[in-house]
Amino acid sequence: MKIKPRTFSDYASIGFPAGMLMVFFVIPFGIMIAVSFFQRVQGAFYEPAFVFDNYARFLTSFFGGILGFSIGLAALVAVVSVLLAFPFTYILTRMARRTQVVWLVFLLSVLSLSEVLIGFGWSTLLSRTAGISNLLVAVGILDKPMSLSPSFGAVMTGMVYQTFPYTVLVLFPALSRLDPSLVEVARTLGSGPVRSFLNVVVPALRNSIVSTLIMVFVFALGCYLLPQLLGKPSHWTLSVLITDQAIYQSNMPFAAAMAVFLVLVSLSLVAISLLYGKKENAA
Amino acid sequence: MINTFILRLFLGTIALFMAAPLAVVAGVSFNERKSLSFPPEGFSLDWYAQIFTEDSWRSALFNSVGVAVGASSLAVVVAFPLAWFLWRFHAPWARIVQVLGLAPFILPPVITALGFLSFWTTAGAYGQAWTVVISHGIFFVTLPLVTLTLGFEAVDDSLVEAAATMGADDRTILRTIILPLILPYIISGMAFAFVLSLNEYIVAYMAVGFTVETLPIKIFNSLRYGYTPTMASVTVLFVAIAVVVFGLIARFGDLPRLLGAWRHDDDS
Amino acid sequence: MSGLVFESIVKKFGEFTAVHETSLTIPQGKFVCLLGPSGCGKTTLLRMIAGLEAATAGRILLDGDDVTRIPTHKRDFGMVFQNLALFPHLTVGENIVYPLRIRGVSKADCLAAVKRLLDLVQLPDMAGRPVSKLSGGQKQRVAIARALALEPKLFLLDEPLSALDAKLRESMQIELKQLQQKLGITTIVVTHDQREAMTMADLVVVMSQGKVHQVAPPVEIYRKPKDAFVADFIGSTNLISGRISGSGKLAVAGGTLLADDLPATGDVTVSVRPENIRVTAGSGDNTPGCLAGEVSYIRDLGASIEMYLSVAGQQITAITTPSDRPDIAAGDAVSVHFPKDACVVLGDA
Amino acid sequence: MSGLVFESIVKKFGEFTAVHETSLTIPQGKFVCLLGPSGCGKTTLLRMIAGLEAATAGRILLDGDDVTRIPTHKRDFGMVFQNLALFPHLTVGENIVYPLRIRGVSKADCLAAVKRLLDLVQLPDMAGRPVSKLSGGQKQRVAIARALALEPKLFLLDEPLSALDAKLRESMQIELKQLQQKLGITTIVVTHDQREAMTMADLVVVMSQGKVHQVAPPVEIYRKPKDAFVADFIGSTNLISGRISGSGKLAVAGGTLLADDLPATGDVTVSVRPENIRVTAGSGDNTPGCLAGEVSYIRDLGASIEMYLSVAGQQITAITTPSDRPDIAAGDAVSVHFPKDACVVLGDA
Amino acid sequence: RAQEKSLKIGAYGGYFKDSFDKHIFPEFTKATGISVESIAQPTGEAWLVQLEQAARAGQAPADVSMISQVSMLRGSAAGIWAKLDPAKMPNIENVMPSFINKYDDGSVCGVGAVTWYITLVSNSDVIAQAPSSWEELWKPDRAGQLGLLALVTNSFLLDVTAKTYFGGQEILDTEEGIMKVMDKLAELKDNVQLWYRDEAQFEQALKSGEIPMGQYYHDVAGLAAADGYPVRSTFPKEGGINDSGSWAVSKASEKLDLAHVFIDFMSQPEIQTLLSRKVGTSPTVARAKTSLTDAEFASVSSEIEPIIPRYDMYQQRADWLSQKWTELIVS
Ligand SMILES: Nc1ncnc2c1ncn2[C@@H]1O[C@H](COP(=O)(O)OP(=O)(O)OP(=O)(O)O)[C@@H](O)[C@H]1O
Ligand SMILES: Nc1ncnc2c1ncn2[C@@H]1O[C@H](COP(=O)(O)OP(=O)(O)OP(=O)(O)O)[C@@H](O)[C@H]1O
Ligand SMILES: [Mg+2]
Ligand SMILES: [Mg+2]
Repeated sequence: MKIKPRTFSDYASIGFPAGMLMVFFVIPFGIMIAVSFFQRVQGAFYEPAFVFDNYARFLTSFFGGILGFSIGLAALVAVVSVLLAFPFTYILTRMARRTQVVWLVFLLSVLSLSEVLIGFGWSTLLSRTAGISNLLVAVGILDKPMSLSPSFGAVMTGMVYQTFPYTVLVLFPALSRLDPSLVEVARTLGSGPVRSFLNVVVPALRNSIVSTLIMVFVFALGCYLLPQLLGKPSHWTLSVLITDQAIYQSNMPFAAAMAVFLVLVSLSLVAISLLYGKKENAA
Repeated sequence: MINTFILRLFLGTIALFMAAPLAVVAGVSFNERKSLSFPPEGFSLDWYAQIFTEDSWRSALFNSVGVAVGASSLAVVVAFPLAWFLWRFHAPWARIVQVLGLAPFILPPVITALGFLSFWTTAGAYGQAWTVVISHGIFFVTLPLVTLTLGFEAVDDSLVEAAATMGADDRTILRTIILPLILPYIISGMAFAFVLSLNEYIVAYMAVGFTVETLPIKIFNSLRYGYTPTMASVTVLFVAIAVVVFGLIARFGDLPRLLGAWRHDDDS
Repeated sequence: MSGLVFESIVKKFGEFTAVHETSLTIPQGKFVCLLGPSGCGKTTLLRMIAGLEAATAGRILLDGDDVTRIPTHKRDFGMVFQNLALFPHLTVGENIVYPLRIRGVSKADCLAAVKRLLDLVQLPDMAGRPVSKLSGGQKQRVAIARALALEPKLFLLDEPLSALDAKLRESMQIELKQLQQKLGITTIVVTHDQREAMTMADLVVVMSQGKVHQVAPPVEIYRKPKDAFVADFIGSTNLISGRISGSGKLAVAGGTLLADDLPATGDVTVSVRPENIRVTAGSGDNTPGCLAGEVSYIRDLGASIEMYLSVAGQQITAITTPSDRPDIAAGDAVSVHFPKDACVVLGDA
Repeated sequence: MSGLVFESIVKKFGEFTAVHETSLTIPQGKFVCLLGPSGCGKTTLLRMIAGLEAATAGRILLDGDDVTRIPTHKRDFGMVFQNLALFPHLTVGENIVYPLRIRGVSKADCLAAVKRLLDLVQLPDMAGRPVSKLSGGQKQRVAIARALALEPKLFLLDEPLSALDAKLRESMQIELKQLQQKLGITTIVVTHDQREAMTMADLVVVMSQGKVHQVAPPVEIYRKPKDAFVADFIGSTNLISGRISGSGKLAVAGGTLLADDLPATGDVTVSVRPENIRVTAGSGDNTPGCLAGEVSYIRDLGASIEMYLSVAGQQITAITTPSDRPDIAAGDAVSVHFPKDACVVLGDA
Repeated sequence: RAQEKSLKIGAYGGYFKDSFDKHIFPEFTKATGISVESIAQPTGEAWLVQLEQAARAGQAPADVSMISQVSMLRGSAAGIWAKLDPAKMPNIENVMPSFINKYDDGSVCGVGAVTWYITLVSNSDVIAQAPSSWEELWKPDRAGQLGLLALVTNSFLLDVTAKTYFGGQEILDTEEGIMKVMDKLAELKDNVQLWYRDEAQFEQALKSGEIPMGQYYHDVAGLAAADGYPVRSTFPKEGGINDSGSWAVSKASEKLDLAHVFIDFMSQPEIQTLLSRKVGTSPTVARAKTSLTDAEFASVSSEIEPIIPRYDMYQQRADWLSQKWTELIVS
């Protein structure tokens, strides 16, 4: 029943959101892009100019390594989150409505836990003096308590913890709309529960899985607090360095250049996986 | 039948995993001394009292809630006409606006923050309390946009057409049919934006960090001079508020449905 | 000119023509069924009447006035949608007075209207119910009451009964018909169920692929289909090709048939309904109107018995009641009688 | 003991009993239709056979072996779901060999199986298509081919044709029946369409509200319904209450009827199909088996004519063909004849 | 109106600001009638970015701010500080000359507000013997036991290493020299368990003994010890790191006159004494001018000659240093 917009008032309804987004999103982001070409003034700030120095500085093996690490970390977080959340959400959607509601309220509430506190919570849980390793000692798995944070594992744990509820919430609609008879039919055809999960549910929802992976990936790429709170400097991501440059070094042009680069990289990864997904679909 | 033991183990592990940091934070909030020791030393509710008795925490709490209310309302106000337009009209170019609405969430938050910093200083409004409301409103517009788009899709076209045959024009239809039907989606989009705004740090910090101290900023500032259990108790309070808010939504609406499940019962 | 008139109406969706040029007159006060297979353009036609779809070309006149460009909400037509489209957030009563309420009718008048309309559809005391708590048939009636609240000039129904089960459906058909007779509103019902059309309509409009094939009262549609499509679509039929010999006789494979209204010469198709064909045991006399055949198989459906016959290489179906069943079995030779008034000569589709 | 046997099967969902204690034997190789109104437990019964639902009590035996506790995926039954449930991510061919592939059948054998099965369902050369590009009827056949890939011991279909339109449906019914006859697999089809059941089944199981009412071949179900529910549900019927007088006569309002198998005494209900009632003009002789009545109204449906009669205050419906139509109109006095073999005395429902 | 006699003053948010609000600003208002709107400013560097952005747009989020030395220099290079007139602030005579910041042309742009020390801290439960030298950080048995500041501009570890192993900070004059110092510094990397940015991140670990040693703020460590935690702060024999914050006025501020009054007020020895007592900072005026007792002085400072960071180096080589430093700790 869609019609072509005609009258002024038809257009007015999109005018407001479009205007808001232009003014308050496109312009600020445009400023950042402009700043990324400005001239850095050593020991001070920057001057308007049009130079590529900031991009040139970024193109070193050092930053390449960090970019690689950031992408790898974000990808790993996305994969682990989805690996955990997918079967979990599948089970969740098959539970009684009441149970679902309890879990959903719980997960939504975890969302309101601030990042600092997540970092603090996990650094405590992974610490030598008050952490989980003491429990492991108590049950005799470990000889003496050990410090598990900061470490790569701690960063992963914290980030997966943070992304897990989002992942569940993103997967939830697709999984709960999945036709249960697909699994039942697979069972009448001889697939056990695990097998039918793997070769029916997972492939049938491949597109949802890909888009969820992308979403978590993008989210994790922007994460700058947890790697600092739970990781060693070698686990810092590009977002941490961007924050550093912008805030501690007052080097906005360089920070902006790194950010533009990061956005480009994540957008192209997103585009590639979407293209790939499309192709698979068409085949 | 699925092996129920493995199933329970899996669910239990997830529950434990999700609850563990909450438990630490909650435990710490009961410390008797001003320290974030865990397990807690002694028991005291002072830190909860402090949220309300100490001016700076209380005002930070109110600031945060105020900003979150404003920002989530703004996000809805921006998202609603956009989602409505996309649903009502056939206009391919409007997709561009839709992508703009989805984009803020995709950028790294630092960049959004710096962009806003430059923007507000250039605009000469830097430091005004309302700028953070707009910044957050735009930053989180994606959430109501997504839920509202879902919601509009769920409105049966024939309801609108039926109303038209009975003499309702666009505006009347919007008021008497669409709004009541879409209300749950408005609420859930707003709730998401609200909760995220409540916890957002870097954008708020860059936009108005020095004039309006929101809770995350307050927590950060106190990070510099020693964790205080108040930040844990505030967090516990937040989580409790979230439980109540989402619990109410679940009680009066159909939460799974709002989150995207089809409604199986009650087919009309 | 009173009634609804289509003047060369065309509807295209992009390249695709959903309704080919159609002219049609529906007299005031009639009960009309739009009948046709799925996708033939019935809904599109109805939606154009309601103004929910803009005609690509042509005009629609109501009582002489051009209504083609009048927006839906100003037409004052009542419409019942296929899925009923009751407002889920309103109660039964609120649904019914929705059209009044948005026109600012006073509360008291609304209450009175609810009572009157609920009485009309025989659902008194239901005003306070949420619509989700109604049964299918009750919902149906609420939708009808709502569409009638404004005393519409035209009452449009899009497959209103398709969601109901057979028993309920039958009783609703009768109720709907009685209601229309009582109110005397021009009523147009879309259906793809020919039985439904036959039961309810004063006038049946048969469509296929965006074209109107025949407009006539139900019995005429059945007895005197205009072309092969109508003959085949309305009930089942046997289509037999023949040729008119010079002597005004109708020659078909295996013999000759008798029929009225024969054209002078040429190839024709004849439609004979299965229930009009009489079968007797034994190879017959081969007089005009009677052909020799063989039984292929017999299917006993309880209420009726279907006989599949092979007549001069052509498959012919005949139906009879259990009590009239001839004593035959598969393989038997039979005489197949085609009464003269049962043989309808068709035009081109 | 070859065949499928239900021993005192019960199924409860919480408090609600979906299937009451049921014992039933389905002989090997038969084509069985489960027939009943919506919500009567047909799907539940079928799902219990497939092991998708655990029985609350009782046993299910297949060829003498207890299969009650065997998980679905070890039963080797083929099942076609109401919504077909084709795997959207697989092509037609991949869908069909899914059960073989997960059993590690070699690629070459799979290819051969695809070819054989697609030939069987008359869809050659479709193996490479994505299932989203199939029409409704084609999807149907793919689902059937997939369920048959394993050469199942039992072939279960849950309303397989309900999504198809009338014409396609009719032809699929015939194909399904022929397929089953060719393969000789015990087949159980759920349906709520009695016409479908009558057309396809060797044996019809009529259910309502979780109980089995009658198990019999279709014609017997129609001619000799066991109780009022079956009589009314299968086709339409006239239910007449009567009382057996001492002399073995059946007294009803307005006269006496004749019937076989009369019990000694007591109140009974008699079912008479409308098409078995003969109506003649003029008030009759009032002999046993003939009652005096009056025409309420007459409905001409084209293929048949329905006569609504009032006989001693009771509404009676009779149907006849146009050729046998008596010369009567509403208000006329008529004689209504009830042939002896058309009067079926019913048991308690 | 009162508004005309009010001043927006930035102080580090949290404990610092709380103490100022409670003990210092009321004194100022009482003495001058100028009301204070105190502003919680974030870390010096982040605040600098905001001040700079605001100044570009002609705004002043705060009239007077407390700015760390590296940021002071950066701000002067960008010229965002208002020039101050010493004649209007007679009391700044009291402030030691090293705490007066000047533009290249000699005009004053910042006046020392407070100073503080970064020292060697340890958990006395875990480490029985108090360490006495920065060399302790390099000892192999300290593996995984250290918490150090993560930014080159606030840890000042280059200065510490130069003083401890290269006989003084002169080696930091050249890039080759700095690289040598960094190589030395790289040797202690294995000992570091935590590179922290936010003090509290380390404080908690120090108190619990999770990370028993590191560099930390002398005053805050003292507060923790006073609270009964097993924490001690030691001035190493090479000296504690002495860093300071200066009052500076944003060029965009329209209240330069009031700012002069404020800075003048804060430069009084009595106020500096008050700061030491109530806020825990070390005075920017000579000890002799204050009325601090020995014990009071010891709790905020030390007689051992401090390490004064090479601020000039941090400013002139800012980007190069931050790059090398990041490479040092990240790799
Ligand atoms: N909005 C549309 N855009 C393009 N094609 C359309 C649109 N609406 C209908 N059509 C096409 O027009 C034709 C007629 O559609 P219509 O809905 O009128 O059929 P119908 O006779 O009501 O069929 P049914 O009995 O299935 O409801 C169909 O082929 C349909 O695909
Ligand atoms: N999982 C379930 N939980 C509770 N009740 C159920 C469940 N499944 C079915 N029922 C109930 O059991 C009864 C029988 O359901 P079933 O699906 O077997 O009916 P059916 O005969 O297949 O009907 P239809 O023709 O509508 O498909 C219904 O009243 C239904 O509401
Ligand atoms: Mg239609
Ligand atoms: Mg069913």
